[in-house]
Amino acid sequence: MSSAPSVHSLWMTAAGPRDKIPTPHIEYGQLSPVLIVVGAAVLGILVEAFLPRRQRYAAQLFVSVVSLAAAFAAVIALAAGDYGTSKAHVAAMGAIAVDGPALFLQGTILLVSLVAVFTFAERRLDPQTHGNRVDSFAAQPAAVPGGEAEEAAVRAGFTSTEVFPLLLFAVAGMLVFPAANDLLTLFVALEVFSLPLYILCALARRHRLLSQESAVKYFLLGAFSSAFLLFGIALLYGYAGTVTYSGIADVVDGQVSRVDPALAQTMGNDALLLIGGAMVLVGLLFKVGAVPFHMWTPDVYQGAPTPVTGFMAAATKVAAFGALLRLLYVVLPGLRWDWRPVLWGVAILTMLGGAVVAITQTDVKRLLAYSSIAHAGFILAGVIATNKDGVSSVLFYLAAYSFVTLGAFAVVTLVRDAGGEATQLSKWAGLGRRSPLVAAVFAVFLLAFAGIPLTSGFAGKFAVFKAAAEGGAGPLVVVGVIASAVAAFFYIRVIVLMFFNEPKADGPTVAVPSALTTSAIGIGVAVTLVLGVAPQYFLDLASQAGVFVR
Amino acid sequence: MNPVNYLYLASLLFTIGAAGVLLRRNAIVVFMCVELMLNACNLAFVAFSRLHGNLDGQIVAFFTMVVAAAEVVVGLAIIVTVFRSRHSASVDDASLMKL
Amino acid sequence: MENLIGLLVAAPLLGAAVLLCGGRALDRVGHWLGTALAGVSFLIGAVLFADMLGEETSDRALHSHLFSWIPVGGFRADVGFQLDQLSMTFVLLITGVGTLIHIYSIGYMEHDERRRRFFGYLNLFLAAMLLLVLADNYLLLYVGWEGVGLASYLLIGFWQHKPSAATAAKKAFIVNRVGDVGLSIAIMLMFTTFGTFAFAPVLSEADRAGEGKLTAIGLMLLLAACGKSAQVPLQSWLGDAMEGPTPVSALIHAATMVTAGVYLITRSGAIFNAAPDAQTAVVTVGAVTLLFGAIVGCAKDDIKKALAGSTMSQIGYMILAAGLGPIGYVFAIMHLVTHGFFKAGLFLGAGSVMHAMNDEVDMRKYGGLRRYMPITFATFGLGYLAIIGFPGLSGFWSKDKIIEAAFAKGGTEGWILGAATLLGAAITAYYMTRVMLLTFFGEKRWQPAPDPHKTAGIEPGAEAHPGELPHPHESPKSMTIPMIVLAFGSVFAGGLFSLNDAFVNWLEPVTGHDHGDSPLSAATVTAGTMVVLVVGVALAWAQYGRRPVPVTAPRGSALTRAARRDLLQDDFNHVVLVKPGEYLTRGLDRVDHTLVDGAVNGAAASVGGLSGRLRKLQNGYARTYAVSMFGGAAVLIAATLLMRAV
Amino acid sequence: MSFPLLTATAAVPAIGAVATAAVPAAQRAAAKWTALLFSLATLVLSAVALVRFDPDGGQYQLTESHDWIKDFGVRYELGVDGIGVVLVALTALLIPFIVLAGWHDPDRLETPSGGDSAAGRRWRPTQGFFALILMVEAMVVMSFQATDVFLFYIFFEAMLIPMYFLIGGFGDGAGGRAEGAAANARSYAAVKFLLYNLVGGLIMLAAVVGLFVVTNEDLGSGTFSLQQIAEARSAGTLSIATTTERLLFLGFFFAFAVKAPLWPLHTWLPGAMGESTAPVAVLITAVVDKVGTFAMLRFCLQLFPEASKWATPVILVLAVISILYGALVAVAQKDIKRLIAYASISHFGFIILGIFAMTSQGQGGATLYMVNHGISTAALMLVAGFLISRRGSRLIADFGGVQKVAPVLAGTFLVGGLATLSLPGLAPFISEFLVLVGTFSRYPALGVVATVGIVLAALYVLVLYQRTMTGPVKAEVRGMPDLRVRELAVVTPLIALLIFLGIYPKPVADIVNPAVDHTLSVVDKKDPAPDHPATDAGWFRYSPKGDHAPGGDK
Repeated sequence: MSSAPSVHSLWMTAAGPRDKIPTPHIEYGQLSPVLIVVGAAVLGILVEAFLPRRQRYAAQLFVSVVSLAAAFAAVIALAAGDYGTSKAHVAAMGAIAVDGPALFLQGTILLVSLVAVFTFAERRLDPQTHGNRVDSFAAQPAAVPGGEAEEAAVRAGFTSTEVFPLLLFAVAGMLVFPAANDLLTLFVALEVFSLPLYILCALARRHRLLSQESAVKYFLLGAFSSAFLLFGIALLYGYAGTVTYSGIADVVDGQVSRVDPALAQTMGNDALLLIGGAMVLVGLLFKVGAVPFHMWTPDVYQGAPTPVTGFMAAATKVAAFGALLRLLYVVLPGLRWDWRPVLWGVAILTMLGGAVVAITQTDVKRLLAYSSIAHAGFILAGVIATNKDGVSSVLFYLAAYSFVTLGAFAVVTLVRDAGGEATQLSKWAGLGRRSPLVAAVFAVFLLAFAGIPLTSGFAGKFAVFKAAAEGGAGPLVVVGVIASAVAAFFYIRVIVLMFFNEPKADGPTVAVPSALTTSAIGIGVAVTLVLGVAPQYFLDLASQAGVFVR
Repeated sequence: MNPVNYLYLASLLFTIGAAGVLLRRNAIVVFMCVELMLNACNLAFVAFSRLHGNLDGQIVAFFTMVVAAAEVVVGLAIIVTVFRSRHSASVDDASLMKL
Repeated sequence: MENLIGLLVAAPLLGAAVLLCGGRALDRVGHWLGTALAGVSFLIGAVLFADMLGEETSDRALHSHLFSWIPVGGFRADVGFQLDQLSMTFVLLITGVGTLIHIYSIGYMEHDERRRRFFGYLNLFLAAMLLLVLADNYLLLYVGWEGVGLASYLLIGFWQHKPSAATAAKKAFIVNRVGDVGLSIAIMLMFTTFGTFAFAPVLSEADRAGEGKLTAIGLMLLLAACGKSAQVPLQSWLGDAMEGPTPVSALIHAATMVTAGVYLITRSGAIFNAAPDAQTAVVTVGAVTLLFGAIVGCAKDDIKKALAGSTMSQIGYMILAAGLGPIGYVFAIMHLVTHGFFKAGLFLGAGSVMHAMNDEVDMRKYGGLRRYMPITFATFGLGYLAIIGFPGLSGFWSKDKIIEAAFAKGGTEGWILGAATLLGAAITAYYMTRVMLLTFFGEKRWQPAPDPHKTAGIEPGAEAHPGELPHPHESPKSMTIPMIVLAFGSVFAGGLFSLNDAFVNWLEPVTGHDHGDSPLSAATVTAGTMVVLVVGVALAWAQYGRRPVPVTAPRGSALTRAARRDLLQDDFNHVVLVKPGEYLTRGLDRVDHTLVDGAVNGAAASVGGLSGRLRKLQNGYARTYAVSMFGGAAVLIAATLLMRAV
Repeated sequence: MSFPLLTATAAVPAIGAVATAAVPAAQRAAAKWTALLFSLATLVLSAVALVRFDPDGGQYQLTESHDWIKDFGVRYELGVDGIGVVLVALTALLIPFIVLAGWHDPDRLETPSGGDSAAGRRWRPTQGFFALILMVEAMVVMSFQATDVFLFYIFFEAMLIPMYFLIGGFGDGAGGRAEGAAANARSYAAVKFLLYNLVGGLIMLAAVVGLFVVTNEDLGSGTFSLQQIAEARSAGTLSIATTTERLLFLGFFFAFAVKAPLWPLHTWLPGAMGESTAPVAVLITAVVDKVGTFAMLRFCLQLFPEASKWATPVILVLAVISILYGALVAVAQKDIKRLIAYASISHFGFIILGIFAMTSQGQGGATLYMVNHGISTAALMLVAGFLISRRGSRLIADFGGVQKVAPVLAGTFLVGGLATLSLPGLAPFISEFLVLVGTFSRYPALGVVATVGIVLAALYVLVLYQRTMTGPVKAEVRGMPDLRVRELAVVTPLIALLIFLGIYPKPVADIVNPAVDHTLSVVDKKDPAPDHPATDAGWFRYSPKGDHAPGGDK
């Protein structure tokens, strides 16, 4: 990439005579994963528009599954074509990077979303209403909860199949997010996957007030954070005169002098750069749910429909950490000595904060929310390593963690009582007696969260700690193990509750799911154990994918 | 005049917006404050664009507007639903989930 | 010949194994089997003895190495036996008296349904005791040492349903354990000093080690001896040990086990010879104990306890003698043997009396029994004469020698020790006469048998008729014969040994002997002994022979009362050890719950509390969340700028 | 490559666990027999290993080595030295007895046929119980065989989970409390066990990571293989900075000290042993805890010799405290199992003392101690279990006069007790005495203090025996049946073994010694030489006084 100030991507052509405008050149093949998903999303909209209600569900399910699978295939193909390694480069005139991390994370996101689709489509758990199978989404989200309109919708057997296109849009955004190679693309991608998520949060069939509340909170705070992100972008732009990662990086490294001396002598120093970088960090840390930008997490996780929560918890983290990695490793490596100490603090706060507060939670979903915060802390430890191992270990951890999370939330959807999902921990007492299998599966996920050996959680934790230690963050590792010890306590508590406490008389029942959820959970368990026992292959994959293109 | 002043203005607007988010209860108003923050960013972009003498900033500003519009669509939809079910647009009323 | 040594131990061990593991099927023949095996090992002993007499004095010792036991680094312990004159003496004593007491027990335990196990234990004891005296190194000796402790534990507590018996057994074992600590430390010291703890190398090179080391070893060995031989300060268990069946008291707590300490010191002579301070300690312990035991013996009305006191005192004599070094070793052993005879005899007699008197043990409720049980009276009487050292009888020869040796120690030390031994002799004469008078002379003071539930099963042999006066009767042959045999021993053994110093010459190659320089001629000492003897007897006669004896003991002087309570030894232990111990254990238990455990739980609780407080921040208001974000952002920015500034 | 014997030894019980768990709910007996069979098969395999092991051969034998996780420098490396092979044998030996002794333990949890069928079908405590035991066996065996630190760590941690379920899931209803309260106490004990060990393990994890970093710096590629590290050390290519080494050592040692357990990290043990059923208690103290002491020998000393020596004084003092403290607190216990637990704490004190005395007697003794303590505690605890199951109570006060009604039970209990107080002639005496000698020869004062422990041991054992077995027969005890055939089958072999190893421990000692010598050479410590080495002068003959003055060496 040339480092001239007025360069770049498809949409940012320099002002000047018409003939200078270069014809944008886009490598459709290399963008195919994104394009497929977007296309499918649009198709989904059309389906909603034109197909009769009865057929939509099947059609949407088909479209989503096929498109996601296809996109995944495309990613594989790219990876096989060495786009992850030797042929890695920046596509779409500098907008999107096609390199190892991008492909690895896109692959992960696609698989996760594929599994998530299964949970979205599950229709066996809720008792049939008026002879219609129903899923976990409101019949008519616009209708007032408990109003006639809703009654009617339910009676008519409406279902909001719109969730599938929404999911696909979100996925599209997530695919771009970690691959974005300039700040604008980053911002757009962020919004593209955030907005559908806001809506999805509001669509729960049961506990609709909670659901809507979570949506509002998520939306407002999300918008707030993206404002920070955007302002940061503005400052960075002001500092470097460009929004492309490479361009900024060059300026940071001092290869290119800053454009405007006037600005220079006013600002005097790197204030713009530092403040800008910090604010962009804020935006991303919000998405990964790091303390103190985490407070939305528990409420949103609790209120959102559980399948959505699972999807968010898994996929959003992957995408956000991908973006964070790229930003720190590509744009700001020159600034390492400024942001590392700050992130140290954030990581420590996040690990301890998440673990400690989780101890006193009484709701499964909130518990998992806090555990996800703690895990964000562990991953940050890997990010801070700022070495090749750091990247690969984070990639591996993300892959491992996302499947465990998805599986765990899928199990949560199974445990139900009259009011829908029974998420109060107290109700889980004696689950191990009622249905040992489900309890055992959940126990496996919890143990993986706790990082017990022979589960993916352990391999991941070891990987990031190892990287951190190599990166000279030994103390962080110590804090990490302490936090894990604290965290272990509440995972154990749940296990105790399930196995050693007497079942309550009015305890919840475990719904028998259809093949969809079953397979989702099955995949979760499988990945957990495989990555735990034989992680080598995936570690290799991650370490091959560990290099960012610039 | 010193272009930096635009920057100061932008930051001022941004801060005002942020303060609004923190202080106002009405969801709509909060949301408007967010929009204000976004626009502060726009101002910054444009100012910088002028300084640097390239158009990137301005183009970003356009994108921002689009995104903001999209946010309005989604945001209003959500807020309105909540309003209908609760008959209140106060953010503080939506606090069933805590601890 | 060497191989026979192994058999010596193996025979009773086999008996023990068979009797203890074999089921009720063996109940009929168990006792015969046990007795037979004891006899076998006695025969083997005899054969070996004959063989040994055939050898030259210089190389009479036999040695048989069985197998390497514990080889770890420089630490090599073997299982090997050595049979020299010293061991041989013990072998004959143990197997001989042991066999007799087996026979006695056949009759004595006739009515006990657990007789088979009783004989099993007896055999176990024989095996352990033989191992103790035959071992060729200290560690193997230690095995026998604790083995006899175990046997004594089992036998004292044989009537376990009686809490007192169980407690006595436990007490005996634990007090012995204290002694064992001494033995183990002594062995460790030997290992660190000599790199080995086999008799031969250690003893032959003992004096090459520094005197300090040797003194330490000596003192530790002494501690061990005190435990096993009930010497002050570890004497307290012996009295209670009388809870056991009488044959046990006779065999273990009079004739053999309690003398193990003497064996240990004599065997380790080379060490003590080179450690004068240790020797001083030994003689002191001996002197104190011989008086202590004697005094206790005077005050007891329980016939067995009185005899126990006497045992303690007599062993005091032996220890004292052993402490004198080469002057005394031989006589210590000699007295040990003779004492074995007459004390065993006395106990068996006591047992026979109790057998006749519905297990009444209080001598004040005996009286005038000589007419009813002549044999018992005769044998007991001979034993009595022997122990007080009536001229010509065993006790006379051995004790007299010890007193001489004590004087021969020379210097003030010699005078003090001599005086102590003489005094002891006087008291011995007194209390033994007392026992004699109370039991066999005077008028009948028999009381109706106490109602059974008190004595329930104390001696199942006794068919007690509540409310009836006892009908004393002579005991069955199986019991009288051993008593007679032992009586012979008590009468003639001493004389035999002293015949042209037979015993001295016999042991000298092992223990060495030297005459020391007595300030007094042998004649003088003997005369003195006679005098104190007469005084003692006369006193006792004046007190118990002339006037009738009250059935209930008079309050008595402070000393008497103290002596009845074993000179307050138990009270002392209770105050100094038991109570504080209880407080300590209970306290530690509480500490374990509150402090050690509490610390951990406290930490956990505090984390929980913190969690609870942090949790409150999550108050559900979106604006609060926004604040935290905003604040966080501010801090983040500030920090970044700060990083650059510094 | 030859038949992977060690892998098989670990795999068989693992497979057995799966098989047992797979047995349908109806056939409980089948599950029990399956478990027993597999445990016996393991025993056979371990016996083969014991035979194939050549004491004079290389340090690690029957080795297997494969790549596992290259990125972590982790290899699947198995191998046993004398210590490892013996402990594997011990484990394999004890498990069948544990299974046999626990034959009826899970029955009380079986839902009565009246219970709702669906739950009844899925809830299979019997299968679970025995499957978990086998799982633990597999993991313990693995951790004894692993010569790769990481591999060891994995199983060291993983074994907590099945143990945790065993403790929390299956108690004897003998606490004298309502079932609810009992359940709470159980899960409290289980959680405590898990958290203590998990925290220890996590701290160790930090150290493991550290080890990787260190090796990675010096060797280019991080490794956990003991051999490689040892070679690198000797070649001088690997040199760990003193502070680093000490920190790493502490990280490792902490985990092992929790597992062992060493005062003051012991408080999880009494709860765990008290609340769990007797066989599980045996599993904890006789098998699982041995991994801790074993790991001190293999990892702490061999990876961090310098740091080990640096820490020795403190550890020795703690060990001695454990000895006395455990014994004293044991005396005050009212609950049979808790008493035995505290006794075990005292014994572990001896083991650790022996290990860190760094003499061949000390370490050899410590290793023998691990074996003997395993057997003796098993004997004592299992008999205690039989006793408790008869009376339905663990409280000492509820017994009395048992000896009269159940003499065999009492007899075996006494033998177990005597072994516990290490009576000469029984196996534990040898190990205990070796440990004491080993300690004494280097630290006389500590040796003496520790020796006091043998008195206390006598105290708590005999007090226990007296209160339960002797005295007048309690009403509730009347009609208590004596040991049954199954129970005799459990106890007799153990007692026989105790006696045999007490009389002829040489075979074991010969296997262990070379390994111990190697460890000592790693920490380069030599046994202190005697002051006046005495040559065996054939026969002692008294030579009259005066030939040589006392203390002739002066």
